[in-house]
Amino acid sequence: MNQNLKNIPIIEEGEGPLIQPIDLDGFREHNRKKSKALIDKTMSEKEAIDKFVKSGDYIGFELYGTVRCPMTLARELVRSGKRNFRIVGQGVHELDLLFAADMVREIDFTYIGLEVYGISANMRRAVESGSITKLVEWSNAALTWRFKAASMGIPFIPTRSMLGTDTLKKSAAKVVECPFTGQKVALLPALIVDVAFIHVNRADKHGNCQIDGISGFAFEMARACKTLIISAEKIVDTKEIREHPDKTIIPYYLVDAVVHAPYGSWPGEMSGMYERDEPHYKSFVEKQKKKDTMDAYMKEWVYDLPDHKALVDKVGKNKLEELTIKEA
Amino acid sequence: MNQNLKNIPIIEEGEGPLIQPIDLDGFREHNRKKSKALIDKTMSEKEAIDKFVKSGDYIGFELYGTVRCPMTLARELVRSGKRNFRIVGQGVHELDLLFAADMVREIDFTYIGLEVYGISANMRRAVESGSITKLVEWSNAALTWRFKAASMGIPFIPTRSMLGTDTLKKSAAKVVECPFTGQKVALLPALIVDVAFIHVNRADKHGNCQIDGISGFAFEMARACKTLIISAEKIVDTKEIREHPDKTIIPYYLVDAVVHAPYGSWPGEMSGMYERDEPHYKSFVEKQKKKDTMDAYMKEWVYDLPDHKALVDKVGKNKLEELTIKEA
Amino acid sequence: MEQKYSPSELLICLASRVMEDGTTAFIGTGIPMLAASLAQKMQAPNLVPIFEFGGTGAILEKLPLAVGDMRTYNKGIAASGICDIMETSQRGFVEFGFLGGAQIDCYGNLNSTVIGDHKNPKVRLPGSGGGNDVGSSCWRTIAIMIHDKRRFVEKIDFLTTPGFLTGPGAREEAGLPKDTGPYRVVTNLCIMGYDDESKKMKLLSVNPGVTVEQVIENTGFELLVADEVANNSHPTEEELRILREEIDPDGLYR
Amino acid sequence: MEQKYSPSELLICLASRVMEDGTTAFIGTGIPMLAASLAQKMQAPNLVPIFEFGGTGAILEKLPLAVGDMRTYNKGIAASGICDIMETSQRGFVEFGFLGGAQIDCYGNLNSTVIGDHKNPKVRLPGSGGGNDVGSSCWRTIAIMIHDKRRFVEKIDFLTTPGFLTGPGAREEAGLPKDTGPYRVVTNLCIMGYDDESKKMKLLSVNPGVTVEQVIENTGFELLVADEVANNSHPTEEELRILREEIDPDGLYR
Repeated sequence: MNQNLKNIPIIEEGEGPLIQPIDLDGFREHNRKKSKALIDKTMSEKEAIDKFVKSGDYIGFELYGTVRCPMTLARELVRSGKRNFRIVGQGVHELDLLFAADMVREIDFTYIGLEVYGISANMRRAVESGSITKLVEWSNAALTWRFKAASMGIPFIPTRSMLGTDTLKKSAAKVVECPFTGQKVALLPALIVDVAFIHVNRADKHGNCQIDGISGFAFEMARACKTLIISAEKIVDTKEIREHPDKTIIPYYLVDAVVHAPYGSWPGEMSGMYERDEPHYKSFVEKQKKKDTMDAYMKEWVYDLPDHKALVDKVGKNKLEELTIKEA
Repeated sequence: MNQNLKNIPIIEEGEGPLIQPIDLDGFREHNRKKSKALIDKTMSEKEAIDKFVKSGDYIGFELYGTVRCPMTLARELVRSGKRNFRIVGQGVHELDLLFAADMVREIDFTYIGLEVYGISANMRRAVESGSITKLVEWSNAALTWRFKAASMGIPFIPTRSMLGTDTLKKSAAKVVECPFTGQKVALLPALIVDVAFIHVNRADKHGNCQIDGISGFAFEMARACKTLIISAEKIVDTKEIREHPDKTIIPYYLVDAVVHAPYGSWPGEMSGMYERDEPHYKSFVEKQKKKDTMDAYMKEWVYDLPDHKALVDKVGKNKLEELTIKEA
Repeated sequence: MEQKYSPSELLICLASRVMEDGTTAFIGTGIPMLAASLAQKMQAPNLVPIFEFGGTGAILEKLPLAVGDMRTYNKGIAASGICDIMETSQRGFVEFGFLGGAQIDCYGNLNSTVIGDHKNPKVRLPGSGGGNDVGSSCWRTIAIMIHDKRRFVEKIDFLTTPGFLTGPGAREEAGLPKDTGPYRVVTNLCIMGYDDESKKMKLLSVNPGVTVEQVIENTGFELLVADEVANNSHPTEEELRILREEIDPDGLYR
Repeated sequence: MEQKYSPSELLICLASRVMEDGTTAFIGTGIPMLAASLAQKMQAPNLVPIFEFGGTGAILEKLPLAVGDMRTYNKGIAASGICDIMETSQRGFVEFGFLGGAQIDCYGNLNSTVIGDHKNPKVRLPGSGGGNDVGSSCWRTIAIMIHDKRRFVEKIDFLTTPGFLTGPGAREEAGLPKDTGPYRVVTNLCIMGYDDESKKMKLLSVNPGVTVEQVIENTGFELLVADEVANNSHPTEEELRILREEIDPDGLYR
């Protein structure tokens, strides 16, 4: 053993709490118990939410904005009445619904907004009213690297982001001097979510998933969660998966439930399949600005619809076909 | 700022030297200067080696064993007469040739061998004779995670591998107490190689690459090197790349040279394209056991052949067609 | 013969002209998307747009509406994920990065997190998103802002995204990558850069019809002024035609 | 009516029988590949073979010759890369791992690095490869060894891959994941496990025709012996038929 051992100085510590504690050995134990058999995991949104989500869970949605959103799972979650969730605040449209339903208590926050359409009024009402009790800041990459650390089975990952800023001060990162280079780096603690929701282009009944186009942080989040609920535009035969194993981004053993959800990202878009429903989204943007109109939106588009089929019927076949991308 | 700052104890330090120093800012500066324009980078093996490799460089080959090997680049490197390389000892067939030509001086070692055919006699002769001056031990994952750290632009990455072993003692890793969990982890220093060689199924002239089947550590090594030389079974039009951007594993701006090398992995295999030349490999296995027969092999299969075309002619069209996988 | 144009169109053209051919640029939602698209069709056909959720090297034929949408990798070079993109930037591959915010100070530090106290905010803003990462690891960042005293302030309420922090040497001292930092601020009034020595914001050129005094009046901190303040030219007919006919035919940004 | 069989065939059958259906197993080159293939065709049709360079869930119709070859993801569930696989194991998803080495001690620690001194080796061995990783992060590891005193030694020359290190609690103390470690040692003479309390190797069952004394004679350290030592059965006709006709028709491992 080297005799010149020294300590690594911790130069700064973010004030933010670790909303979700890190327990790598507990995560390993959980993963060990997950079934490795090729069983049928298809079920409805309601069955998946009933079975796998409980109030107070730390939950995460992928991807971003209105792109490849597991909206049918988000709506069912709202209808379930479960609440007091801790969440990753990573800018997904799903959160607008959760805020409107007052289901969120603690947030690891990076960006919550409507992109080109501005600030999320639902988020503002939730945060400014004090109904959010813990709010910890991160950069977008930092949050994703926290998933990456969990996905690697390690307790933290270094970064050169966030240094020198209030973003770091209000995070739970720690700044240390690198024992190899002497330079300062921020250490990001691993983030293991209780339940993750990911929408994909194709899955088989066991949960083997393929995604077209950008993969966002699906790879990382799928490997950084204890329970993974997949919704998929298409359910394909496992043979199709086995023909192109290099297209599998999420292998079945990570997955707990597979929900068949055609147009599942509506009103958002799905790579290569359909475009965003811009008129609907614009009307949402207007309605979300005030609580009463947002409540009416929630009633009309979430609470009054028993399931995704009812929503598809309400949106209408013509509208959905109009959004569908025609093969070139 | 938190007032309870403490130090992170370093519990153990590997005795091994850092064969390749970590300079993240120098790496950034180098990457900034690489051309981002879509220029034609196709050239011969000889041009690529002449232009981009110098004696003493730290070099790395991907993938493993006899799978997807940039053999035409390895043979040209031997013929170039450049030497005193520092290498990643990650079990690729290319190294047998480099050892036989006495071109290696320092090794970050994880596995060098012939898999089911046993120990590499070339490696044994090099190490046991003392011609290797520095030899540092790592696990296979540890070495790849060192690439991953470099590919992320960070100075180190933690792992739970290597703990408690002599592998760690003879590495350059450091064991610390995690400031989030209190558990011990090993920190692996980033590894930035000077020149990396990767063989792919398809590339365009700019260097955009696609790989079929397993990707080994191509993603990581392509992002953890200063210079990247690609050999490709097929050169395709950039239009084909742009039609499926989600298949690009190595984007062009990482790449310095693109070499068209059909059957470039021979005598190894290429996913979906051709099988290993088992009779040739078996004869190599026999010949490598003794120095004189190995020298004769090198003369016949490397030195006496001016380029890859000569090798293809020598192997013979019939043999190569026999190895080629027929479309189902 | 100059055409009429909107303030947004001017901002887009000014931002577009800053971009150099054969470089990489981190593109955020809104004006940077139009600016990058315009640059590709003008002086920078080899501009490589990079979007944080995975799109690299798209041909920006249709205007993306979001940083993750299909247009961000339309005929692209690669479509990967956020980690790959952010790590590519952390490794030093991304030259330009666009930023925005509710407040900016003289060192180019940006606030997009909160107005008022963090715990009891007056206005909760959307947060860092990729902003902090872009500001940390891109070589040169370009802020696009509406120019007024509430936005250009002595002290920002929250330092979301690093500019030069507290001044010369502060970025390196904090551990941020060497030689990185703010490069330009493009506003509806002017273009500013930073003084090499003091790292403080400095007026470089004013927009058509804008005076130096107007810029100073609308800036809440002491603004340095270049010895010779240039005049930014109007959007050209060609720029406006491309913007209106090709990039934004629906007039979302008119 | 027992058939004749080779020592390799016996080893393959014994190793195969250890594997459980519906579990994951890290497969290395050689005997583990045949054992996994045999297990898939016998008691463990849902065995999920995992290969370190990226193959997951292959149907092992043809015998792979290397841990990266096309057969390691033949009709597989996924073909990714080494990081994904090693991280999957580090996250606790891999139940079984196969190991080998030149030396093993009573705690199941393995040497595959060097015989003699590290700096001036008598024999330089191939090195850890994925061995150390498998030994660190799989839940249960199975060593496959030729049984003799030069290999089963009091003190190994180099601790490449962790077994129980220095005994009870040592793995956890070193930071290795909780509840992991050596499970079985399968040799040409017997199958051994480990004593729950002392974590020392313990003889569980002997191969056909082998006595407990023979095992002890060929072991260089004090071997614990189970109260009741079972007898391993011969390879069955079915096992041999599958091995010879389906898995290894060329007789590479006869």
